[in-house]
Amino acid sequence: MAVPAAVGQHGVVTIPSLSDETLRSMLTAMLSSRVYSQRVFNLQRQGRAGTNAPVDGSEAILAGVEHALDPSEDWVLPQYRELVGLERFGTDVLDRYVLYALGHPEGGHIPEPTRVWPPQISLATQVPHAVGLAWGMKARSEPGCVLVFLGDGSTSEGDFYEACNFAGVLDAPVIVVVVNNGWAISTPIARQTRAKNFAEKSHAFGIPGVTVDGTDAIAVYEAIADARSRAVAGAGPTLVECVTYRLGPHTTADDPTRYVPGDELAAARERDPIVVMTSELERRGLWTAADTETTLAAADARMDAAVRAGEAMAVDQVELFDHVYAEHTPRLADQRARFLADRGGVS
Amino acid sequence: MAVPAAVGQHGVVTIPSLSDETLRSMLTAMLSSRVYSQRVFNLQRQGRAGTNAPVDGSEAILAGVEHALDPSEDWVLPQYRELVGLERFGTDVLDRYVLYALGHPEGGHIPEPTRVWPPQISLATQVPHAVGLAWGMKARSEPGCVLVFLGDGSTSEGDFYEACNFAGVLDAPVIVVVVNNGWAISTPIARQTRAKNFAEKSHAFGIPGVTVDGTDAIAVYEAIADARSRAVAGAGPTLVECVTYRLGPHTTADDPTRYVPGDELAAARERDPIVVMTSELERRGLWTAADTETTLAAADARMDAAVRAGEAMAVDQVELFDHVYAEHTPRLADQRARFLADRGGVS
Amino acid sequence: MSLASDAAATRTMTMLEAINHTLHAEMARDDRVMVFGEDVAANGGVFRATEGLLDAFGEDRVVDTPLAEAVIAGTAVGLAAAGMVPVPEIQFLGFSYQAFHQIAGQVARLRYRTRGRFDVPITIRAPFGGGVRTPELHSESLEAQYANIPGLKIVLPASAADAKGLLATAIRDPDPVLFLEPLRGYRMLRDEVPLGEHLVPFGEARTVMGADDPADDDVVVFAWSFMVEMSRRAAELLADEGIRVRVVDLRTLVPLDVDTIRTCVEAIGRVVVVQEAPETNGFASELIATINDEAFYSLEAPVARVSGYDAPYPVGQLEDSYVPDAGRIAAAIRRTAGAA
Amino acid sequence: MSLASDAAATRTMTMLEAINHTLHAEMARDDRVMVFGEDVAANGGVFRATEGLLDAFGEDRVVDTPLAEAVIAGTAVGLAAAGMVPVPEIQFLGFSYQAFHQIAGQVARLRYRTRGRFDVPITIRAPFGGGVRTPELHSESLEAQYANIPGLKIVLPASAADAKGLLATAIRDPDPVLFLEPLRGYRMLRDEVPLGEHLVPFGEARTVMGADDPADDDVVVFAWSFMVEMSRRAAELLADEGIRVRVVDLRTLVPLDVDTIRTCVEAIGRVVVVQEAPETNGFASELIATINDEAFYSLEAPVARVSGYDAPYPVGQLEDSYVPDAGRIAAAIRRTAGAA
Ligand SMILES: Cc1ncc(C[n+]2csc(CCOP(=O)(O)OP(=O)(O)O)c2C)c(N)n1
Ligand SMILES: Cc1ncc(C[n+]2csc(CCOP(=O)(O)OP(=O)(O)O)c2C)c(N)n1
Ligand SMILES: [Mg+2]
Ligand SMILES: [Mg+2]
Repeated sequence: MAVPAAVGQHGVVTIPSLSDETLRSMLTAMLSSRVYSQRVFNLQRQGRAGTNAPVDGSEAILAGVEHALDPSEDWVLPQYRELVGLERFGTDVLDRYVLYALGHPEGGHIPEPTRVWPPQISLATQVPHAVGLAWGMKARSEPGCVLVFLGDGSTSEGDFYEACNFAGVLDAPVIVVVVNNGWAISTPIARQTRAKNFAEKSHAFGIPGVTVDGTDAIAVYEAIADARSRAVAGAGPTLVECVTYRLGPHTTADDPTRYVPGDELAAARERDPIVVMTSELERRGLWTAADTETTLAAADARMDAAVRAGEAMAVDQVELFDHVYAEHTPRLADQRARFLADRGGVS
Repeated sequence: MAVPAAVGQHGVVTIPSLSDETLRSMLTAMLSSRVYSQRVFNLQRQGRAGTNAPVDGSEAILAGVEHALDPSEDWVLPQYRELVGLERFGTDVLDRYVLYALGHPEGGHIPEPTRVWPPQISLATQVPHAVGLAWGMKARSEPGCVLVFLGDGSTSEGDFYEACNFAGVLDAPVIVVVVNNGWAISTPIARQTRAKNFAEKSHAFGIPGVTVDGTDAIAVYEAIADARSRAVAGAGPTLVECVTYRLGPHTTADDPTRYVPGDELAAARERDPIVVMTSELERRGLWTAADTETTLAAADARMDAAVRAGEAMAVDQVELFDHVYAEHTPRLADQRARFLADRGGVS
Repeated sequence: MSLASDAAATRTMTMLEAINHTLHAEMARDDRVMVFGEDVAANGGVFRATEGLLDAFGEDRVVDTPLAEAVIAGTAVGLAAAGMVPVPEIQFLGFSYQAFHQIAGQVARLRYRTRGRFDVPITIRAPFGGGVRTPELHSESLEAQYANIPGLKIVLPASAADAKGLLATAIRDPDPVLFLEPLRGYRMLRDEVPLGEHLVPFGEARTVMGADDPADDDVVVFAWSFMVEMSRRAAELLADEGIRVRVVDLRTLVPLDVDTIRTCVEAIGRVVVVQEAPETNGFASELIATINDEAFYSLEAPVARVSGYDAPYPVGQLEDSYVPDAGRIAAAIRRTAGAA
Repeated sequence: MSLASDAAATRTMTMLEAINHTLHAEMARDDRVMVFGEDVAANGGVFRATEGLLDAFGEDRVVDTPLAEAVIAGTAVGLAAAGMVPVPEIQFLGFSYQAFHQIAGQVARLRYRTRGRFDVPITIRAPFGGGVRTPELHSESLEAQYANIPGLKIVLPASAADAKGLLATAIRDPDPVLFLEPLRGYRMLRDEVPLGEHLVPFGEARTVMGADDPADDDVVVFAWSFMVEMSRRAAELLADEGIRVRVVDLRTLVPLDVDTIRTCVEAIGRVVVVQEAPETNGFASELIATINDEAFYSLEAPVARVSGYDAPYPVGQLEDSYVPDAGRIAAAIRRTAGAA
């Protein structure tokens, strides 16, 4: 399974719609997301956060996506790796993701009006949700579209197929982005499917499918912008495969040296999306090493604040009973009361 | 969604592998399966059998399939409509199907060595079973292959996709036959998927897919024979879509006049697979009206015997506890003992 | 006709008619309500529960889906987030297994995962239950498997009037509801249904038979769905023998009307629980555990369970032996009434 | 070394090591045994339970599957019919929801549907359970949802030795077994594991602590999986207070060792049941119902349940409040010991 030669070559072509400002914003987002992700990874190593999945290799995909969408109209449903790269949708996204990594219940609560869902752990279940949301927006004649992420491995789940197929029937304004990073934990794409590539799966649904170079933020931007214009024009869903390579471990719990061929990884590092984009913008005179410094420092400061705020946010243990139902059922109220009574007695 | 013009045209071409005897055997099977099916349908109308699904429209598919396979090596996993058309696999198949329709527990038991599974009601769940069975045969280096049926509607289930995808990865010797009869109860294929046709879904799995005219037994035979030779040669799975039209109600419980367009049905009746095959064999001088008479009479007699035997087969109610486990668990043994005691007391 | 008399008017309906009538009423009341599932539109549902909705409300609100239960439940999550009120149908409860990961893992916890960002006013309707000679997986009683999943409400009407009152409540409820309809009751259960607004609150059991003062009854039977009717028949059989039986229809398993359960057990002391589901870990077990918690010291005899057996729901020729009938229930009541 | 001494030899192992050791042994013993699932081959499983199997038995018998639980369980059905002995892994029990229709509707009833044509020697392994700060759906205790499904056996080891003895029995059993491994116990539970043939029969509970004569104990605690360890700790706390606690590890929920349960309840009269699962309709409810059936008249106090709450399994910062710990269990034992 290889990236079709025709798409996503590294010689980036300027397209009119992408201003210098946007290009800079994209690289800023890419650099920042890697910092955020590394910081969260380190928190786990320090015993301050739970298992988490680093972004390394997906930065261009996230930057392309978030810049091609309209945060005031469009929704994003992530898998779990993407929350560090959606800041254009609102500062909440990162703040809540930090809480999420810290194991704080409010990590799941991305407040209105930010149109991003929390991480999904039960793989591919978010694709039906996205289709339903897009269907609902269409039913309400609302503008915008829904974009949902899933990994190459997650395309093997029935939910992905069922949802894309129904999206086709509904002409739902949804963009399904397959982040093909070559691996599902230790399982390589060759053991995931014999399909020529993941875009080919669109034939099963009768919807358009495209494969783009996911190390090339501009290619991703273009593919998503194109899919978006079709979606909002009522032309239905698109499947967009973004091909990259997972540059880090699957999660904090993983040891990729057990299974990732070293030469493959080394080759992928040559195409590190951040390196690609940095050199392209430098070539165009839009970026300098100093910009990188500033961006990294800003991202670090941003994370310092997020972690500080997150760690300062208290949790009352009794919150475990909240939001199960709109109102506590009598039994839950009873359990809650006993919980409080026991606590009263013990403390 | 239409049958590609290139395949399955009605002008049947003789191919060397199909002897006159086989052609006659196929038509005999087609006529017989329709009789069997009608008789079972009538049993329900008379209150002697449960809900059942008539075969009308699928006869050519079944005849093509059963003649292209080797009953001593190959397995068939049906959905629920096919058991009247697999007599080449063993007389048990029909006898047990009659028991099944009569609500007799032994209806689920097709004895060794007949390589056919009982009907599957939980749609598409049989596709993973077929892939597992084919995988097991490959693991044991056994000859033969597995053929599994499912309907156009059932292709929308996640199990179908998950299984076909895994079959591709495994190179499993399995043939997945989609019986596209235009309807899933009242849902037409246009609401089932936007795929160009069901064979197109094979792209999602990287396996070959073909669409054949399912009203043409010979075309079906050829497609299955081809898929089989690939499967047993180790070349992996094939998806075969057989296009026909459901000529009767979905089941005994259905009223198709509520939703089937009359003109569409009338057009389909013109291509009734039995009419097509009969006129072709008559044209070739292989069949006469008298042959039809004899076949129908034989099928009726066959069913008389099957129904008589089936209705004569007693059921001891205590059998409801059997075959839950290889041996009764203590609790089940206890429930069984109480059941027998209560019965002793009451009767 | 005045509004008052309108509100009081009733009509005899089957449970199926009551459900259909309620879906019409709720869709008319709130244009966010959407009905979808397999064969619900043109065909009006395989039992005609959704008959006429397509004509009345159009194809944007009454939608035939592909044959895929997981995406039926899964899109409901997205529709709810979009502000709609989804009322999906699963054609038979047995096929909710295909959607289990969406119902148990997603529908039930969207509110919890998002800490209340999204309301989840989803009502999943599904018929189930035995006695009507269906094929495999059409009759299975799965309420207990769902009852162990926090976040769901589980509602099982046992009369036409309740089908209306509980379904209307379900559709207006901000939480996900599994609304389980007894196949055998669709046409067999007929009673007076209020034509006007009629809401039955969740968590309030209904006394179907019994003395004014529970203390005057000899045994209390707790049941739900079609087993309420079966228990009523058993109770009638026993009336001749002088055994006074109180029959309580729990109506909703989550939330559970613990007060009524406690009161009845305290007053009566002898209890039978009836379910169609397999015995092991059926909801009857939970009821016994609840009684143990709430009224242990009032029990005069062990609580009797009458259940399906620990075997898969069987084929037609065996099902009458599997599903509890009035005779088996009566026998359990008799034993419980007479226990030391 | 003689065969006899071989058979008697033991080694201290963690539960994880015992599982890995047993998979090696069973694959060596029977070449029909196949191990497959997500990341079980090259990676040796995300917890290393299947480490080394690929090297030892090759890629035809140790297979990484696509990421699709339904087809993992569903192909097991076909493999069993082909005469293999499938030992699929579901990476976390919470993701067995994706396979629920195959496990509950197909694996559990292949024998029944075919009236015994096919044996179903499938062992589905899956880790579960809390206390280790996992993401959503990694910790959920779902045993009760499966216990209501006839045809499955449900096995939950609570020691390394039992992990070996029960897993070997499961793999050789002709019926489908859900073999549920406590995440928290993988490395924390360490004990002496026999190195030779070691089979623990299903349906025989294990007394973890207690007097020679149960009548000398004050309270009996029934638990399974990691809650056995927690109950043991609670019992040790209470020993100082003079409360004598019997701790019984049920080991298998289906089949259930009713004899031991009955004997203990008759002798002791005071019972606590501990589970991680949500309270409503957890397996504790079934135990209480079973005790009600078998030993009602011996009970001196209501059976106490200690459970997770009726909320979804929570995030890391809340989970210690959710999962029963020694303190909560001890409190329940104390209350039960002192109840009127
Ligand atoms: C339904 C389900 N099955 C299994 C898992 C365990 N799991 C977590 S991540 C993962 C691999 C996902 O791979 P992919 O979809 O390619 O995403 P990536 O991690 O590469 O971004 C698996 C198997 C899960 N979370 N959900
Ligand atoms: C998982 C599942 N969902 C729903 C049903 C109810 N049902 C029975 S047959 C049927 C339509 C099947 O259509 P198709 O697969 O095209 O087969 P056909 O009946 O046309 O041969 C439906 C929805 C079922 N049996 N199983
Ligand atoms: Mg991946
Ligand atoms: Mg069809």
